[in-house]
Amino acid sequence: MINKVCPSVAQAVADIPDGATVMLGGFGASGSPIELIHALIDHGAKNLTVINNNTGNGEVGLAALIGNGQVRKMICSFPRSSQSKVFPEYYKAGKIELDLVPQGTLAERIRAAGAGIPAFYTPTTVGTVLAEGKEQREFDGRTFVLERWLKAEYALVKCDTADPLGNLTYNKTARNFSPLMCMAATTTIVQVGRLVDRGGIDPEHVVTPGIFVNRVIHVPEPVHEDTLIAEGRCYP
Amino acid sequence: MINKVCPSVAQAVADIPDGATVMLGGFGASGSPIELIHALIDHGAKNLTVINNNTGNGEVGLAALIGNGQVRKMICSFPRSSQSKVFPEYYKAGKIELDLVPQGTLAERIRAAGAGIPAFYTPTTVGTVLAEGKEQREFDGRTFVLERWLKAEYALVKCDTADPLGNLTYNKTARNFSPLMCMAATTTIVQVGRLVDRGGIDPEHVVTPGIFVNRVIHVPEPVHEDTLIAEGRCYP
Amino acid sequence: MTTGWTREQIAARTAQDIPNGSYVNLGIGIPELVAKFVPEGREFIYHTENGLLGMGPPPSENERDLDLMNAGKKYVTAVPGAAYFHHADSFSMIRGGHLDVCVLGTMQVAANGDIANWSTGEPGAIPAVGGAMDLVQGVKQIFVVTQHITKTGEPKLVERCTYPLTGVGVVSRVYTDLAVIDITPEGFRLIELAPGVSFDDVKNKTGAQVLPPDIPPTDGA
Amino acid sequence: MTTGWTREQIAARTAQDIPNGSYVNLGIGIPELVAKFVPEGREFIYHTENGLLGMGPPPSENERDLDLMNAGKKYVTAVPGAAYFHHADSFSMIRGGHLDVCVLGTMQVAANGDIANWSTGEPGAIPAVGGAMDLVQGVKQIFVVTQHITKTGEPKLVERCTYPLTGVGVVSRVYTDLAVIDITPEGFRLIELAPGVSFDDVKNKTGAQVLPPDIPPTDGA
Repeated sequence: MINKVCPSVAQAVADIPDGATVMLGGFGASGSPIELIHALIDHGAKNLTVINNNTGNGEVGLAALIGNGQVRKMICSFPRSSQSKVFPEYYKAGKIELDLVPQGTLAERIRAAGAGIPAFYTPTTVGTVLAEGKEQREFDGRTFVLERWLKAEYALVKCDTADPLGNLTYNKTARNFSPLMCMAATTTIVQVGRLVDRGGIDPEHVVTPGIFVNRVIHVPEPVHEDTLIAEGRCYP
Repeated sequence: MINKVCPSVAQAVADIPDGATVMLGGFGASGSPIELIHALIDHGAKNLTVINNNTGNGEVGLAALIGNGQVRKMICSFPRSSQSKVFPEYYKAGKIELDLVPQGTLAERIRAAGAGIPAFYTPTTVGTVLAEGKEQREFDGRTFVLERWLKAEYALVKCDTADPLGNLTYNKTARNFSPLMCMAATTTIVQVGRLVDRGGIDPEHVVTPGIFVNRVIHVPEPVHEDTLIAEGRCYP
Repeated sequence: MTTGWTREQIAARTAQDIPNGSYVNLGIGIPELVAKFVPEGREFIYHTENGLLGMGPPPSENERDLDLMNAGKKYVTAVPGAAYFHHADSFSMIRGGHLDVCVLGTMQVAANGDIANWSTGEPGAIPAVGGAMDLVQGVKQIFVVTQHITKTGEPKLVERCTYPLTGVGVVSRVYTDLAVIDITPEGFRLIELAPGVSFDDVKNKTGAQVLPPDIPPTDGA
Repeated sequence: MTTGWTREQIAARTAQDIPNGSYVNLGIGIPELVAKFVPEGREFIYHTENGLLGMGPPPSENERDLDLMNAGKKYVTAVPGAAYFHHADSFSMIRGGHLDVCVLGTMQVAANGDIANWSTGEPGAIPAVGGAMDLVQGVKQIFVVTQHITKTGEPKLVERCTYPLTGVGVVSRVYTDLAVIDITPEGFRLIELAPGVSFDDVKNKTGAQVLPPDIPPTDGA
């Protein structure tokens, strides 16, 4: 019987090497795989390229990963927020690179990687500084920009319900980039609040089919980034 | 209150003009919107370009639409089947055009139309006659073919459950191309077996959000193409 | 004497131009207020790019779900008939032209419909674009709501944007504290004046020519 | 004297080479039989391109659902832990390299890994490609199962395909009634002989050079 359940977040991230490209699910605090990110901090892999919509908040999760000096480069759409202090500090000190990608292009590039589409054209950024240096082309009288797929070695994702085959569902807007990242990474590692038996998820309701998932870790009562920040916590 | 429910299949298809491009959901018999197709036969629009994975079976549904002389051109991946007699007859007599598109490329082109992606690269067909005349390009050392989005004026689709906003769910493998076609057509017309009130579909389980749907018609006990064929029926 | 519209009144005036049944994306700031002024007999369905169609008003403290937020990272609710989806589907709605109206704030909007609302372009500033460039390219109608001038008195409606652009020629109409102004092939054209505002007030505070309305406006005095 | 493997035995031999936990797509014909011969202690998950992962065996008459079919349009079942999805997601699994093994029948397979299994290229014939070209480009390993020769005695394993290609250089391994043969950079290479079949039998019935195994095979006599 296939069983992708992995006993701990520590074991799940143990093979992530220095220099890896890692996608982190979540949009701001919603859907952020805090326990997996903290395990990655404990693990200590360095020179990471991290793909996430944002750059973390407070001093937990992604912000803590950056604050621990493990991230060489961020690929994201919105590296600013009222509670984001670590990234701006690193960025202004020249200690971290930033590759800014519009949110829809970021999502589509990740989806393209999962779907075997090496490149596609999009109207987004045409006529702006973010299109500079990019190949442009007209279709049906309108100009579009060529964008490449965006792959990663690892994706760390949080879901709501999973079965041992790696079929996943999400909670509300915590879904966001996670299903796309599951498709786009060589190794997809998922933390799940509710682990059910096979057949415990209606096949009609599966959002991420198990084929896109490699490791499932049961984290029954995950902390929420917003809660940690409200409590003024920092990690480690 | 927004209410997309339309009283009859006849009214729903009444504005489809001659020469329209019409997507029909379904993969073989599964998911074929038989009542809507039969209404289109009654309506009589001619010179249609029809997009479907196949070309119909027996003498009902899509096969009957072709047999009624309404279809100028088929865009499909698999125009053969053991029970397909009408299309082969028309094709061999030179009475219908065929644009053959590999199944995955067909799906992706339809999805691209819905997603505002005018063109994308795919490895499918490289080195085959179906790539002849198409632009090719290397990415990361591998050759890919450029494919364009595929739009339609109308999509006729069958779903399992719908609400008055046009949120949809499907039944098993009857889902197939339908969610993509809902995205890709200017006007999407959906027949539904089970029409529920707003809130009757869990927001987590919606497959096609209502933004992609224009008209919903309640067809409480839809006939199934396979049943009609087993009974030797023909339409009209 | 110039009086003009309050923030709420700008939002209310904007809402008047949104047809019943529209799918609408609201930006942060004044745009968010539009949802409070839906004209009677109309219903709008709100999209938030982080994966929800059918966004409802902010929750009370005890109905708050930490996993239910909008693109501005504020807690929201979902109305009956809502749907959740992932980011690629969400931006398919945007890029694919399925949304009817997007209401955005701005730093500058130009007479040719260009908009600049994502970056001051200052060296050292951290650029952050989010979904703005997707929205302006994809949504059928882009409405801009803004104060007519900056806090330091500079016009925000200009001949050409000086800040880095978000999109080129994408804006349909501009709603300010002073007026409603269309973007036309000939440039800015006045549609309506706020109460107590004269056409001269508007012209004086706009950094480009403003054409008179095709139909003469009623004087706002 | 040539005896060789039956259709079932070809399928069973193919199944031996599929690792536990593989995601597998089975073509129509002999490939379908592979599902009957999963080696003990292994589990494969079957994908069908019309939108199901976790395809189960055919249903009994009374558990049949007209909306649950496979890509060959035969009624099937879904196993516990299955998932339904639309065609773009289904072909993302294929094109994106997420499936481990695809087992396909063929008309011809060439020593360079080319496969021709969708069209005879005859004028007047109705071409039909389905998902074959996506599968051969996208799935990690393409296994071909076929009779070694046609009903009229022509070799199906050839130097270069004469029928229109489905894909170029995509096949990993070929399973026939006579042998298991790898596609290598040097061309066909024998891996294993069926019972009662000699290497000369195989060579005589193959339309291209067949190299001896790296490790000498046990004689199939």
